[in-house]
Amino acid sequence: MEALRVSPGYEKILPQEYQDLVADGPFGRDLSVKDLGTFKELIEEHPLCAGCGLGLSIRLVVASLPNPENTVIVGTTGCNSILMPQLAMHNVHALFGNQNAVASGLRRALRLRYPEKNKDVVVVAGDGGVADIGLSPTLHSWFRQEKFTTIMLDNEGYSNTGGQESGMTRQGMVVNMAPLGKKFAKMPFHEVAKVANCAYVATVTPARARRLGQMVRRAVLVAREIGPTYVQIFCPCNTNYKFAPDETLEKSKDTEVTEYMTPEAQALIESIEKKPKAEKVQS
Amino acid sequence: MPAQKIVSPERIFFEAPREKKFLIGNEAVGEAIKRANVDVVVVYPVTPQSEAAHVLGDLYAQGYIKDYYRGEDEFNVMSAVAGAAMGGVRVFTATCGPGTLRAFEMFPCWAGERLPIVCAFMTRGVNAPLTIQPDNIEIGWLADTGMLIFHAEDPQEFFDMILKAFIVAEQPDVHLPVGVCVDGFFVTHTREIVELPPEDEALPPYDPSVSPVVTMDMETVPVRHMKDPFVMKSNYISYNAHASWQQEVRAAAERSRKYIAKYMGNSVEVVHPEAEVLFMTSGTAAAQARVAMERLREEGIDIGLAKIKVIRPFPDQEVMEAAARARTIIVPEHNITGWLAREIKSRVSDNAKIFGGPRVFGGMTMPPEVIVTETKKLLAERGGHLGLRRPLVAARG
Amino acid sequence: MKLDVRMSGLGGQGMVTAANLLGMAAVNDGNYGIVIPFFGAEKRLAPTESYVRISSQKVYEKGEVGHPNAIMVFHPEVITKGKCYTMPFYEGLRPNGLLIINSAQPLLSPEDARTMAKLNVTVLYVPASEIALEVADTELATNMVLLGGLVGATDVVTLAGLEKAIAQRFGGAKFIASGTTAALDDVLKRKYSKLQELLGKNMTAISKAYDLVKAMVSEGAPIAGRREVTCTTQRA
Amino acid sequence: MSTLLGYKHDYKVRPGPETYLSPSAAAMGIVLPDEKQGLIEGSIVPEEVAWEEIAKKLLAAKNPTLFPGPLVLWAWSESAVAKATALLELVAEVPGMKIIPMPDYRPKYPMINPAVEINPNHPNLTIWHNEIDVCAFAGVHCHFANLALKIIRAGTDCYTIALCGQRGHEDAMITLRDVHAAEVRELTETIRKIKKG
Repeated sequence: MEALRVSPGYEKILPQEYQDLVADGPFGRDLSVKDLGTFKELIEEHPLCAGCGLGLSIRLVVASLPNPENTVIVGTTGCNSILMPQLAMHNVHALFGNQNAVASGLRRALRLRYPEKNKDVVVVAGDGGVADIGLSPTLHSWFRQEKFTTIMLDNEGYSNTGGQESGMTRQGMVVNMAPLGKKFAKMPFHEVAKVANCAYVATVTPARARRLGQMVRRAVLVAREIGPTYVQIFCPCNTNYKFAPDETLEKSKDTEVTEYMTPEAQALIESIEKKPKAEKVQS
Repeated sequence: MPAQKIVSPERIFFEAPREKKFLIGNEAVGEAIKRANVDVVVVYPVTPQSEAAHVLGDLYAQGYIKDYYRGEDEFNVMSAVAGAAMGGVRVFTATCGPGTLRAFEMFPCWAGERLPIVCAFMTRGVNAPLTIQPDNIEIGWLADTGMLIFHAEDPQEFFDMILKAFIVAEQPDVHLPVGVCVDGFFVTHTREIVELPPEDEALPPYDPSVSPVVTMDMETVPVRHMKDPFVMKSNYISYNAHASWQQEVRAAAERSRKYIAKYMGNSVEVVHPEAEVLFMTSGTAAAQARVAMERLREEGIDIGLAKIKVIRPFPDQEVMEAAARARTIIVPEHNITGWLAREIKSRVSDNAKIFGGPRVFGGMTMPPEVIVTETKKLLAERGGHLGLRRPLVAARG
Repeated sequence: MKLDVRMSGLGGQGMVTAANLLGMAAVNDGNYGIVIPFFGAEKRLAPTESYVRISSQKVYEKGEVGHPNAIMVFHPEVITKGKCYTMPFYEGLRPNGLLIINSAQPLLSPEDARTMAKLNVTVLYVPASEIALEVADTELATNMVLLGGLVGATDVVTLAGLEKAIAQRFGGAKFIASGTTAALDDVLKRKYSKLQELLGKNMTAISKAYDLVKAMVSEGAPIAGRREVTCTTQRA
Repeated sequence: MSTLLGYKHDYKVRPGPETYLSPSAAAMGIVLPDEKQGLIEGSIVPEEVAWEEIAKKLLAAKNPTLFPGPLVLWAWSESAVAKATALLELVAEVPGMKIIPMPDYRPKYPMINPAVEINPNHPNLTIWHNEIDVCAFAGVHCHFANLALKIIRAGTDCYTIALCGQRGHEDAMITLRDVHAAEVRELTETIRKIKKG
């Protein structure tokens, strides 16, 4: 990877963390969740709350990308965006809610400039960003069949602004701005994704780390070849839902792990996964 | 599409032979983009910009534009072209009025992200009540977004400014978005002679490698990069970083002056600079004021015209110089807020001599007769203490 | 030379197309033209106007023509039912100007006729829709007939310039028209199997009215100043 | 744009600490040099004059430091490597000159180690910590170089030099433009000459 080769004579001048990234980073190595602990990760330090399920989820997502050296992340406002500056990949924060529109333009630009490379674009955004304020661009990017993956970090509310109700909050929950309990049901967003013609839709939790990794990888590969894909990761907010940091994983099990794919996506996944790893195309 | 050869901007702007066509402003947009080597266009239809949006689609079908789609709304259109620009390609879009307002959050974002996006604004009034008619109130709002803002008088100038906007925008020391504005309908739907360079010649492509910021492609160093990083930790250092960032965006606009002068000439066009009364205006109000000026001069009134072509960066020096010679300055405008009069008054120290008006808006035409009448009324009132060199023909009985 | 024209009619009658042709003809003649359509969301059969300014000097003025030298009325209801954007339809008409009306017989009210007389305006009735049906087999050519009448009365453009404009407008080159105009273009193009036929019919319609009006002008006498002139076809 | 209430003309780009929030030099009327020119404290000079002044400043410094940015730290192109190599030759020619890298532009969390790196959002921390009196920027994307140069001028007394590959930086006290490997070597040659006297 040319962008991470040190100019001769500058190797020792670089701070240790960059030397580590060069020597032990994941670029071009086809690593996954099971390899965590054996390489320099693309996200380590971050300023999120102790026990944050969202921080853990992003760590797992980034470790699962099939092609991190050619992947650009698009985020949006929310807790995740506080973490993103620490990410050792190109990542975009434009505004709140416009991530799928930004990703549409970015994906098309990268395809024009690098037609020979598999430049992946992956949206990583919170539930408010994806399903509330960003609903229109999310759905329209799916209807337009934009070839990128949307990952929702579903912590069931607006955590960054202080724990308000979102469309993904469960009915009856008493949170800020839902003082009498949320009055309508949690949005069935993974069902919406299917209706909006996503080629691959999964719901998962960081408590199932390897399954999460497999789903993210599948979603990115299907998006590259076929069409939009969606992964919804349930990662409740211990700060706003007031449980202890060490309870996050237990609480995040409170969701169903589901996987849906179109026959075309299924055929693609099968064809990729039956190949031995060494044969996988790396750019 | 004909095979196009890449030529220098100077060749297209100044040297190539030009052929006369009879075009509406919206067609002139297409003719500019045809020669602009644009990669991606995302656009949403809105009267009076829609024909331009159609033409852009046709250019995509013909191969002049590499990728194109109809966005879901203006906020997301402006977001999509931002994404494409971050990916290192040349983009173009257009909107107006309600679309401008719906998209507004993105304009300071473009400037802060240092994206050299060119956007045409075919200005129109805003609701309520509903209007689709010409009114350029939105230019005043756009002026403080950090974008460069040009204001064209007719389809010819619209064509030239759009092409030149790309080259000014993409200078490494500028690298800012440019809004090329016209008064909707009066330019977009008015058919006039437009002189065009050959259609088989195009501008050089955008080169993202000289960008002053990082292109988001995982090819540009450093790979450890967020566009744009949060500088919002609660401490003085973060605030200072944000403040400095804003200053740098404005500094980039200052640097554009050199390139605007090089490619567009003076930012203020002055006719009869020695005149003691001056119309100082922009856009189609300048066209109407030209006609009014001729009629008033026929009646013996010593009046000239200063047309301001560039609203950002505001041509302070040129405006001050033009204003210094005049004893009365009249600023006709196509909006109710009088943003141009405000700009001029804030630059000229003896600004009691500046009169904002006449103003029309909401779709109303500004007939030269109205400018003539209002000018005569004003001069008749002021005549006594103006020290005019000769008596004015007063309209008031 | 300078002529400001206002065309009033009902949406779909081709006021904007006529205005474009007139402006293009002026440019073809080496003069300057500026064409302004009526800016509205109005649809077919709604009152519509278009405007043309022609001059031997560059034209700067934008916006609707408030003080025309010539008004062309495409539909009798513009006058009889007040289906007009400008009220009354002759508002702003300059003294010694020209008023061309698509009608076989006079239809100005006595009051309007007196106003026109006071302004020394020539009122010219041309049965444009009838002529269009007769020579082009479609009322869609009404605008061409009225253009022919205007040119016959004023010589503001040449017939050669106009013929070239028609070829430019309908000859297959890309021309940006509103959705409704484009739809009517398609109707016209379907009507004639060959483009040449469409161009020919349009030109015939123009020439017919041009000749009629010219014939009304006695040798050497200017038409301006005549009060009311009714042009009739032989059939009428 | 500025917290300074002075007139625009006669503004000089000089070492600070300048004020609470420094103006950008461009806002104060300073314009960038044209080809073959440099800028010294806001005034346009032939580039040879700027080379000589840079050489003198570096040689007279107690603690001269090069701040190489991502565009030279990383071997992303042949010209990047060439400029990076030439910069090392320049550093070798200036007695006591150090190199502190700017590997990227993100605000550092949770804290920066100012001994080993510099960051455009808070470059003053590295200047203060290392008591740098003269610094030279090279290979930093122009937007971030300008941020850093202005913040340094606002809050430190460090003398700033920009060896820019593009159009230069009016927020530096001395700037060159179009600086690639060959131009760095010209500068190094000037340093050698001045050392010889």
